Amino acid sequence: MANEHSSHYVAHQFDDLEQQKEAGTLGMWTFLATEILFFGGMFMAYFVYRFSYPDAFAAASHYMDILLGGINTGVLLVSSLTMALAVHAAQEGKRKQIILFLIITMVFGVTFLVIKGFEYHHKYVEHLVPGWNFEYKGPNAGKAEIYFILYFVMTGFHALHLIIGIGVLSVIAMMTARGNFTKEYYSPVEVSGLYWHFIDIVWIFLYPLLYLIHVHK
Amino acid sequence: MNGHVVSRKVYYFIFAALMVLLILTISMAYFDLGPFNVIIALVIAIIKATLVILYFMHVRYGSRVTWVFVSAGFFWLIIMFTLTMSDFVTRFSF
Amino acid sequence: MFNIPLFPTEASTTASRVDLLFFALMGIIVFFTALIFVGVIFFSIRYRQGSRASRKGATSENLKLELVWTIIPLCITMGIFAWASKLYFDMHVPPRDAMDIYVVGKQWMWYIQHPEGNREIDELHVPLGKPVRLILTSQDVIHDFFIPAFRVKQDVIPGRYTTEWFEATKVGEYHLFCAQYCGTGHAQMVGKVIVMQPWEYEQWLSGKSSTGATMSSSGEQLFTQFGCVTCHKSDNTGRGPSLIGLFGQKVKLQTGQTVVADMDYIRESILDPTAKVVATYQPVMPTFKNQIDQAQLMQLIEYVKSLGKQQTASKGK
Amino acid sequence: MEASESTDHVNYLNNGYGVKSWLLTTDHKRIAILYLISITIFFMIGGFFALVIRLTLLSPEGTLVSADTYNKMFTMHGITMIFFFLIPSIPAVFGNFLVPMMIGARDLAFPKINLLSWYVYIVGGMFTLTAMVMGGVDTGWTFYTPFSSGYSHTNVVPTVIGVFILGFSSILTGLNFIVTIHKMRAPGLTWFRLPLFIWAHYATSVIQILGTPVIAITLALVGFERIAGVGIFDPNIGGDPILFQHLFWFYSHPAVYIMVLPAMGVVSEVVTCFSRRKLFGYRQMAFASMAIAVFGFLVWGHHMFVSGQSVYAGMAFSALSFLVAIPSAVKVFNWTATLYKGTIRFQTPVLYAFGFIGLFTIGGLTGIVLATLPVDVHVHDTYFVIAHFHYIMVGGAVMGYMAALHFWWPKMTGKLYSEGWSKLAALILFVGFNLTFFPQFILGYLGMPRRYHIYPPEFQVLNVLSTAGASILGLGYIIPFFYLMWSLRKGKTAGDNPWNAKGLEWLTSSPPPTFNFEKTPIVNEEAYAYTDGVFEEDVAGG
Ligand code: HEA
Ligand code: HEA
Ligand code: HEC
Ligand code: CUA
Ligand SMILES: [Cu+2]
Repeated sequence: MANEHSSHYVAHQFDDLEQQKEAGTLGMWTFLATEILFFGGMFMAYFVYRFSYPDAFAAASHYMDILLGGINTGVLLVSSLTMALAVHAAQEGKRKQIILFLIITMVFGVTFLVIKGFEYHHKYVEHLVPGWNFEYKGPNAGKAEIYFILYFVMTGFHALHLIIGIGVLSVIAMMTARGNFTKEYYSPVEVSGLYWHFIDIVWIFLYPLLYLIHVHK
Repeated sequence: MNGHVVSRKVYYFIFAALMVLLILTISMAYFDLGPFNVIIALVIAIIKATLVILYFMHVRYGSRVTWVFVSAGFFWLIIMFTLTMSDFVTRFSF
Repeated sequence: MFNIPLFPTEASTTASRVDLLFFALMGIIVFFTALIFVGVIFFSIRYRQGSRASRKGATSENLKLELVWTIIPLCITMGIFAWASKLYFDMHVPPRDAMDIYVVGKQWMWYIQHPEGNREIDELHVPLGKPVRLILTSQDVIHDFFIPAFRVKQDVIPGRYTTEWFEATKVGEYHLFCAQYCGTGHAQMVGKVIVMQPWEYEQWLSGKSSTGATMSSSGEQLFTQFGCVTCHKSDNTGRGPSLIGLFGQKVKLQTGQTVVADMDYIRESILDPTAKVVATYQPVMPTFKNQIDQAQLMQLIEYVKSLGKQQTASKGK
Repeated sequence: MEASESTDHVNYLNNGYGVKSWLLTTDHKRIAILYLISITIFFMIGGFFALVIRLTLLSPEGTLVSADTYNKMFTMHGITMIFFFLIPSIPAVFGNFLVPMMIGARDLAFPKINLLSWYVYIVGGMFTLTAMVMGGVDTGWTFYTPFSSGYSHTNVVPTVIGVFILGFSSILTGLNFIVTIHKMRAPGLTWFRLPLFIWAHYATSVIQILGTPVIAITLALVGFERIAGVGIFDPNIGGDPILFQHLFWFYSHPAVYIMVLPAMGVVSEVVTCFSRRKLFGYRQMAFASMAIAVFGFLVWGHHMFVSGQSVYAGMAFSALSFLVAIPSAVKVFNWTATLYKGTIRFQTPVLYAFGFIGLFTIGGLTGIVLATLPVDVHVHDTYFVIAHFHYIMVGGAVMGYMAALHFWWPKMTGKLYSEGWSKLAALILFVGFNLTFFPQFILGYLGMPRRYHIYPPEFQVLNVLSTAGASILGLGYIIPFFYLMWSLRKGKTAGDNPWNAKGLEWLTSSPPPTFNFEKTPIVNEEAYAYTDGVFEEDVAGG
């Protein structure tokens, strides 16, 4: 019977756990569609200016540290793996494993932010922060400035998402520790996993577009 | 019913593929392929993103609705890109 | 006293073409609006509650009908589209013999220069029956050069040149409006367009607003004043390329690409010289961004243009 | 007869009275009421600005307010009316109230997020109101760069922060609707049995989800540009102000369909109910809603025909704009056809619905004029555009909102309002509206630019007419306020289904109980299955 809730996890508006779980997952996918378009606006600007000023963008991107960026890409990919493993553990109802993998994931997330912090610091030292201390030596200073604005805005919003992601995961880890999840009910773990993977995907695009422009030159 | 349980091996395999692609995209950037540099970089990025979406995010085992929602986001992105670029690539002066 | 205008004057060759299209559209609007209004009113009276009109045979599905009222509007609009596109295109391609007049918009006035050297503010004198191309740019925000009687309008953008052309067909004074919101004085950024007989126009050119120096000669003066001549020597011995014959030609760049030396290119070369560096030259030209204002820039361009006309074929890039 | 406060059943209204029981509620119906109150306040603020605008335009010298004040007036009028009134109007009030009920659910999928979105709305509203109180903004609701980012001396930053925040309220509402409609329909309620109101809200939500984030990031970039002093739209360093316009209109054109689609949904409900007829072409109507939502994203460049965008892009956008008109045409024709052989009762909601159909047609067809490239070159940024969109937004969407308010008021409050007064108000609104905005079409073609507080004297007569109309219009909006308030205290008890309408929301009591239905309804018929003697075949057949 619809109104009889099959367990205390089911919120009043749902008929059963399955409906609740499906609603949660679909809600997250809907939200991610929104996020795609949010970052999409910045990518749009990026493509327009890269199309208009290819040389300035190539020259400016040579100030990027390919190695650090590459390491960071690896770091995020690993964190995605461990996130997937955390969900896997949740499916099997292994509470300790969930917490372990969540913590590893967060550690990698923090690692990413630390490395990013070093990169930002470098840019600051090299006087490449637009609106703060921007002094660009090469030709096309204005257009390079656009590149750096985009760089900071895009990676900045990405980092902000990562910070939120770490916050969400720590709440999930706490809930896991409190025993809120079981083999049957773990949809918050899964849903926050989706969010985490999305952050990873954004970086998968940011890395080649911002760091790897005509490296050969 | 629970979500589809994927064997851990699949995750490790996908992860390995992602790392290979990462190395590939970095090394390709050192060759001068003219306009193909961007195209290759984007294609590799799209492959990587697709792997993450299909396997890590379980879309491969998801319902049709999930597929539609995932595609919708990217489809709208393409609308934005193509129509905006249609302005910037055809700005000739008469 | 109550003389209410209902329709604007037609004072350019474009105006009548635009109006014709507008009337066609009005016909469509009136037809469909009448159709819907009559339909709604007639049905709701005839089939009001309690009326004895027969309701036999009512259906709520009729695919044929749906197709009809999908396809008919589609055909109508596509017809309009074809007609409109042709006209829009013509409105953007000035005739070859059009004379150029330069316009700078700034908060909140229009600064206008004629190639003959006459300058005016918030007024534009043009001859009757001669195509005129306006070259527009802005010193600050986006403005818009709107002459209702000519049915022309074009945004005036900082950092770029846009153009707008018309051929006046009626002597008189017409409104000039800034149609893009640009701040406090937006509504005061208005003026007059004065259409004169060609001989009157000639007279006006040599009249009191004349400065004696044409735009290109002012440009030449600036060319010396800013030291351009030290590098751009006519015999190609300076550090920079000779500018003779440059305008309208293809230029080969260091990167291997070629670009056409149009106004936007000259402008960029002066304000941001390192953006497009000419092949075989060093990027040593300094930027003149903070020294030259928009009006002077136009004079320089007019000068470079005049060099282009001097001996177009002599330069083999 | 004094109708006493009916206490015979526990409903969402009398289920707790304290302030807390309202401000912490997760009941979609109470949240709808919270929205109703908030958007009414914003409508009054926006209407106040409109009155100042119209009074200033009485004389060509515009002596009432200074240039700067006038610029702030139309900017804040546009911002409040669009972002804080019309976009949330039907979805956040009636969508919130009705979507769960129409599909037989107990609540939306995420009730807490629903409450959160109201708070987000309020926080966004507070930022914008603060900006207004501190001295206002003068960029126009379109925030065009580089004026907004570098030249305006007003409170642009708090305003864009306000609109940025507000965007998330809109996104969350859309998200909630989408998930709810997908996952929480009652047994038997298949997609093609859904009322068109639901289809309309689904289509609207798609736009909110996919469009709103773009304006959020765009306005964030403008905010950064102002704070940091440099930005990617800055022409001084090679930035392109036209890119801003692309990003802005990528959202803001589809946003006009956020405003009109829900109103179309309302009209479908009302027209069927008061003509006792199944909707003509149900499937085409449903597809048309979705088509508008998708094609609506392909046409934004029609706001930029004279902006310096490429000529070819202009042509593409023009062709696509004509295409998007086709599904709207299908809708108008189907409503009209629904009346054919119906049994029409003239009650207030249907009067507003007819008003919608007529005025939307005029507004939409003048949209066709604007989509016609060379004509738009002439009328762009003149009063012709102002008239076009007020015809659709005030004549169309606000009429739709009024129709909804009068149709579901008995359901929401359990009370009936005065038919006489409400018909009078509808008539006054219709007359006042046309008097206000019709002269503006003429003004526009004559060439009077918008956003002008002074104008050449020959335009005065038409402007005076318009202002006269606006005062009648203002009166028309004040009357409903009074009789609706009156109905709360003294109105007759409505009964569960005063209009004898179909639809699940009419099956439950008025006002509905907290979880909407005693028992989850089971649906076994199509939408709008009105059978009272209209369909001779139906009666004969069964
Ligand atoms: C709810 C709001 C709303 C809606 C629904 C629309 C709907 C449409 N709008 Fe409008 N529009 C605005 C709100 C809206 N608009 C606003 C706010 C602005 C100004 C913004 C600013 O600058 O501040 C604007 C500006 C605007 C412009 C830019 C003008 C300019 O600045 O120069 C254009 C140009 O193409 C346009 C076109 C259209 C079209 C083609 C439709 C179509 O969707 C209309 C479709 C409807 C019909 C066509 C009517 C019904 C059909 C029939 C009865 C059948 C017969 C039909 C045919 C033969 C085609 N609109
Ligand atoms: C939903 C959208 C919406 C709505 C409902 C309205 C409603 C009205 N609008 Fe507006 N309008 C816009 C959206 C809207 N407008 C937009 C987007 C712009 C463009 C802005 C820009 O250029 O940036 C615009 C611009 C605009 C202009 C052009 C200004 C200019 O360009 O210079 C004019 C001029 O007549 C105008 C008039 C009106 C009038 C008379 C109403 C009337 O319908 C209003 C009637 C309502 C009332 C009169 C309120 C009733 C209530 C009271 C009277 C109570 C007041 C009480 C207290 C304060 C306690 N509007
Ligand atoms: C220090 C020397 C120097 C001065 C002073 C200088 N230029 Fe140049 N200019 C160059 C060089 C070198 C180039 C070619 C390399 C490049 O494109 O930057 C050039 C290129 C140009 C071009 C593009 C020419 C082509 O063939 O495509 C134009 C136009 C131009 N200059 C105009 C001017 C004007 C106008 C001034 C004065 C306001 C000026 N220059 C002052 C050195 C100079
Ligand atoms: Cu200049 Cu408006
Ligand atoms: Cu539009």
